[in-house]
Amino acid sequence: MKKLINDPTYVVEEMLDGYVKAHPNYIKVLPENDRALVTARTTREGKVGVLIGGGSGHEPGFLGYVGDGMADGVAVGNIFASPPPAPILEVTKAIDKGAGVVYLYGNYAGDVMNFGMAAELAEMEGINVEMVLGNDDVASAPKEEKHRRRGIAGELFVFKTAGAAADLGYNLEDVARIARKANENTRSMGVGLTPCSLPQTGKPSFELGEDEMEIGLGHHGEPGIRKAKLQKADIVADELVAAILEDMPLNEGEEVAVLVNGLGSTPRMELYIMFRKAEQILREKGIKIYRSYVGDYITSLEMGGCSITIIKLDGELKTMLDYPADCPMFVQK
Amino acid sequence: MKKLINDPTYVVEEMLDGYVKAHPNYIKVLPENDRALVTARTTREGKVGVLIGGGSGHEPGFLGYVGDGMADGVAVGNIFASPPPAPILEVTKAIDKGAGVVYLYGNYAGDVMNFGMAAELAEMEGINVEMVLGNDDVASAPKEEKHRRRGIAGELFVFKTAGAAADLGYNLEDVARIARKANENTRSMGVGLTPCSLPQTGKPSFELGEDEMEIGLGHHGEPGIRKAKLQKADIVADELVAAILEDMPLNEGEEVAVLVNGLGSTPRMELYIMFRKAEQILREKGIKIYRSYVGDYITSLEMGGCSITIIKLDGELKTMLDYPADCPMFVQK
Amino acid sequence: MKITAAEFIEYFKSVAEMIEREKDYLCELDRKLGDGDHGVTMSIGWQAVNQKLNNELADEKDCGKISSTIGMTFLNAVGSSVGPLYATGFLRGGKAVAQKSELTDQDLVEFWIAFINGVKDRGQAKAGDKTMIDTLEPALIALQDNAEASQNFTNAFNEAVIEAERGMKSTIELVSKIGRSSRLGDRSIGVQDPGATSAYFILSAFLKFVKEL
Amino acid sequence: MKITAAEFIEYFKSVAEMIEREKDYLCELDRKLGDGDHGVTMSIGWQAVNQKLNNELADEKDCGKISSTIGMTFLNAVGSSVGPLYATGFLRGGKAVAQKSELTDQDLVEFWIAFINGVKDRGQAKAGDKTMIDTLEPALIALQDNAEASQNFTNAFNEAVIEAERGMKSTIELVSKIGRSSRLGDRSIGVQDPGATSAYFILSAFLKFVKEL
Ligand SMILES: Nc1ncnc2c1ncn2[C@@H]1O[C@H](COP(=O)(O)OP(=O)(O)O)[C@@H](O)[C@H]1O
Ligand SMILES: Nc1ncnc2c1ncn2[C@@H]1O[C@H](COP(=O)(O)OP(=O)(O)O)[C@@H](O)[C@H]1O
Ligand SMILES: [Mg+2]
Ligand SMILES: [Mg+2]
Ligand SMILES: [Mg+2]
Ligand SMILES: [Mg+2]
Repeated sequence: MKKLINDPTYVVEEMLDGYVKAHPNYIKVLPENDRALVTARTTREGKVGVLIGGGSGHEPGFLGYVGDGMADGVAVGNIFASPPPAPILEVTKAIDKGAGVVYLYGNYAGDVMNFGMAAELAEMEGINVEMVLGNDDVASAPKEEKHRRRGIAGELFVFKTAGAAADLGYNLEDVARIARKANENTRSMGVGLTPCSLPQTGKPSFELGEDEMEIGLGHHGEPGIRKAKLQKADIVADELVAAILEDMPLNEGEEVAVLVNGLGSTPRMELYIMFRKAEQILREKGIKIYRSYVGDYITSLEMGGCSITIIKLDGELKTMLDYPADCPMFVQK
Repeated sequence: MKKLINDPTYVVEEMLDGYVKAHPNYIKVLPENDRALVTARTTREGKVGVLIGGGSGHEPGFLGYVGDGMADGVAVGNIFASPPPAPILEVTKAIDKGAGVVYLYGNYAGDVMNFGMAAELAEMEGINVEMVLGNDDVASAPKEEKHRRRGIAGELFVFKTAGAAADLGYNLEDVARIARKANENTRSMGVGLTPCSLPQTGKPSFELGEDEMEIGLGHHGEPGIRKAKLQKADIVADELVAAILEDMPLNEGEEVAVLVNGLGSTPRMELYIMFRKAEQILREKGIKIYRSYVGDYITSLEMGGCSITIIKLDGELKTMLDYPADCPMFVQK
Repeated sequence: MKITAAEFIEYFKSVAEMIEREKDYLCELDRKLGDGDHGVTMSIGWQAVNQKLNNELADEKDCGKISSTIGMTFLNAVGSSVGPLYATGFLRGGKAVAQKSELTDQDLVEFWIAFINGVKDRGQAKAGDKTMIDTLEPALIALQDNAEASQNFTNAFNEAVIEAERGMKSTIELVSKIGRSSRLGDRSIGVQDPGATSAYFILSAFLKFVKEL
Repeated sequence: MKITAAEFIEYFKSVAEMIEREKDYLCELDRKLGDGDHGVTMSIGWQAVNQKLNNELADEKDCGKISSTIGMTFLNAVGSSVGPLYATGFLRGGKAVAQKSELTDQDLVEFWIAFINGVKDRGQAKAGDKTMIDTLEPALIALQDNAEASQNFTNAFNEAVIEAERGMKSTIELVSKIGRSSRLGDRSIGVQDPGATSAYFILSAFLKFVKEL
């Protein structure tokens, strides 16, 4: 596949270089580690630090979400690979303002090990760390094994709510509690239409027939639960929403936020057509959409397809979702 | 090409339906015409109305830019086709607050005719209309025939500056003057890597070899100035920036804003790699980047590739660029 | 010859059919020169027109009203470049045959002359610019020249369509000077202009229609 | 047998070479089961290691230091799942041969046992889960069993590699229980685990290396 890059070996370095040069009053690289980026703004003493991270290739996830009301720092891995403990630790030290740091990341073997190691090292340096793993993807394990599910686009809601809580002055325990509550009330499911390819291999991440889709696809191109003939958007949206609602039943009158997330090469037009159906289903059930997000929030390079995420809201989560944010790739008034 | 749609005939209708349902406190459809959308917020009496519009398929352009500090309304055409006069006229009537309306659109034969007809009709109804055509694409005609150039991603700067001026209470003449100044100081050039396809035909909008790129491609897939072997990002960025600077020479110490705009399926990673080189070239020439925008701002469905836009700034344009904006697809603090 | 309003309507339906058949071909031409949507645009427009013909216009007796309604319907359905061009053509054509429930040879000549002049006025393109004008302008001249000479509309229109075809084909070798494709420069040579092609379909469908009456 | 620090370094360089050759194959396996990057990740990691071996470690005499530096270099270059796993392996292996400039048969046995136990501790996977442990665990057992019996490291390691290969191949028929591919369920059957495969390359490269000494 064609890419506008230089040497595949240095894509992450060059992206980071461009990124910090494009947004110098938002973000900077720590001198200690070139994969450790923190907000360029001064954060309050006593504020809980919010650390996010994961593999590259998911932009705006994760580096795009460092800024006011969101994360204070990000550890950046290679494409689709967890960052090692070193940049996580450096970010931790830089953003700890005496109140501890919460790590927000997706439930992947690599991330669990690397963030876990970093947390141990941080604790050894006297920094309190709480870890909250996103595992919103209903397609990735049955309900009884929810702890094995991977985190996909729903992590946005975890970042958003925890970021707001930290900015509002909540303590570490409460920021972590809110992040966990957000995660526990969030479900996602995706569909893949076309693969992406790693710059280093140029090979498609999966194979699908010209008329096929992959239901439940992971956002690194991991196979989903089944291949099927590509259906009309309404039918696909129906299947995704049904799987979510089966996993997390919602009652009439309950309020949610909906995220239709593009995986990279799916036009907004198609995302809004998907949203349209999701809204219709929820409306018919008497469920109220409190806020909507439609766009590319956590991508997989140039993968085609999307995911639908629903988060069930209470008053506290609504406050956190409404809170303003100002990041290079995400601004909310 | 695979698309998450229902019936190709109704993609625009369904997108609009999803769009207004996703963002009801931002935007609404006028009862008079289902392709006429205006801000859901009340605008001040005496404020100049800012009307944008053009074909669909460029999302976030153009409907994504209706909101505080940007446009008050948008007329939505079929995919890659100018809207007819009727929705333009309805939007004009709805957003005129007694101070007239400025039409901002790209320099395409269809838009010129349709917006022109609408303006005539509006004037007949006693509404003052000013028209400002975007024609930033240096690849689309030589310097001597600048009036024939088409408008591409640089239109964002025209919307942004005119939207701010209108919000700041400038009169019609001044809003139009600022929009024209923005356009006159803006140059863009694009490169295409992979085609998009219209939902109705499913056929690729152009053909390119597996190792080819199209330099100077238009953002509807119109052929550019030449096909060439795909080069490294640095070389491509160099060519685009060189063409811009040849057309609009910049002196050491001058200030600009830079926009690296993805055409639809180009990952942010690649856009930032392109930005990185553009920044380097400008820095070496002593030109200061005052603001940067990197992302999908005006797309061509799922086309692969990007464009680089540079706008030369003075104090007034800086004020307008810095002014906050709050739209469904574009928020700036 | 005389054409009734009902027949006039039938003709326009035959255009809608023809465009539907040629949609892909028109897109194919536009992909090479422009943004690839010409067939889609024409189809959307003529399908909307067809809809109107089968409903609101089904029993319309005023040929002028039929033509002007077609113009506005087409315009509102497509916008685009061709919307204003054809809308202006049909509005002017409609004015030329206002309130007539039957069209004589003379009316038909006036209809088509007004139609073509309307398109020309709106687009300001000249023959040789590689647009639909390269089809329409020769047809206009032939029609004007032959209408009086031959005293027979069908013969005159036959000449017009022969000239239109020649004009359409001439666009293959032309460098585009106007519209989207004009930015192509020499790369526009070798492809027939899509708008010139669909304009030819509209004229030739009328010839076929009158011959079969 | 005795292996000098310089020879130890040569071995690791040979792993880097081997991984570079097998990179595409490893990605191919991971595309079917996971996210398709295993070859790339191993390559990035081992290229970084190779760099270290050629520079900072070029004259290093402490085999323990060599191994632990490799572990940290690999980890910092890749993160990922394999980063912590192999880093822990090499750190533990390094501890087992700390400050030794030459490695005896006994040292080598201890090195590999500590290495494999380190990986196991970090990942908590069990044989049968369809991971690199399916390669490493049988090798560990064979090495422990044969090291004393045969009194000859090469023979014992030969047995270990035979068992490792058997273990690697057994992953073809396994349903994945851990890591990215575990969400595939039965769809994971039929493909050899990429991590099990690269782990086999690391062991077999060592066998080749000691045989050629
Ligand atoms: N000013 C003009 N006068 C006459 N015809 C024109 C003019 N501009 C464009 N055209 C015609 O329009 C055709 C393109 O139509 P279409 O593809 O539907 O519109 P768009 O260019 O807006 O996509 C061209 O092939 C050309 O024949
Ligand atoms: N807990 C674990 N213990 C041992 N090996 C594991 C574990 N988790 C994953 N692996 C191994 O890691 C391999 C995948 O490595 P790699 O593709 O580099 O990482 P990632 O899954 O992060 O993309 C799997 O094939 C498996 O052998
Ligand atoms: Mg990975
Ligand atoms: Mg068009
Ligand atoms: Mg066209
Ligand atoms: Mg992998």
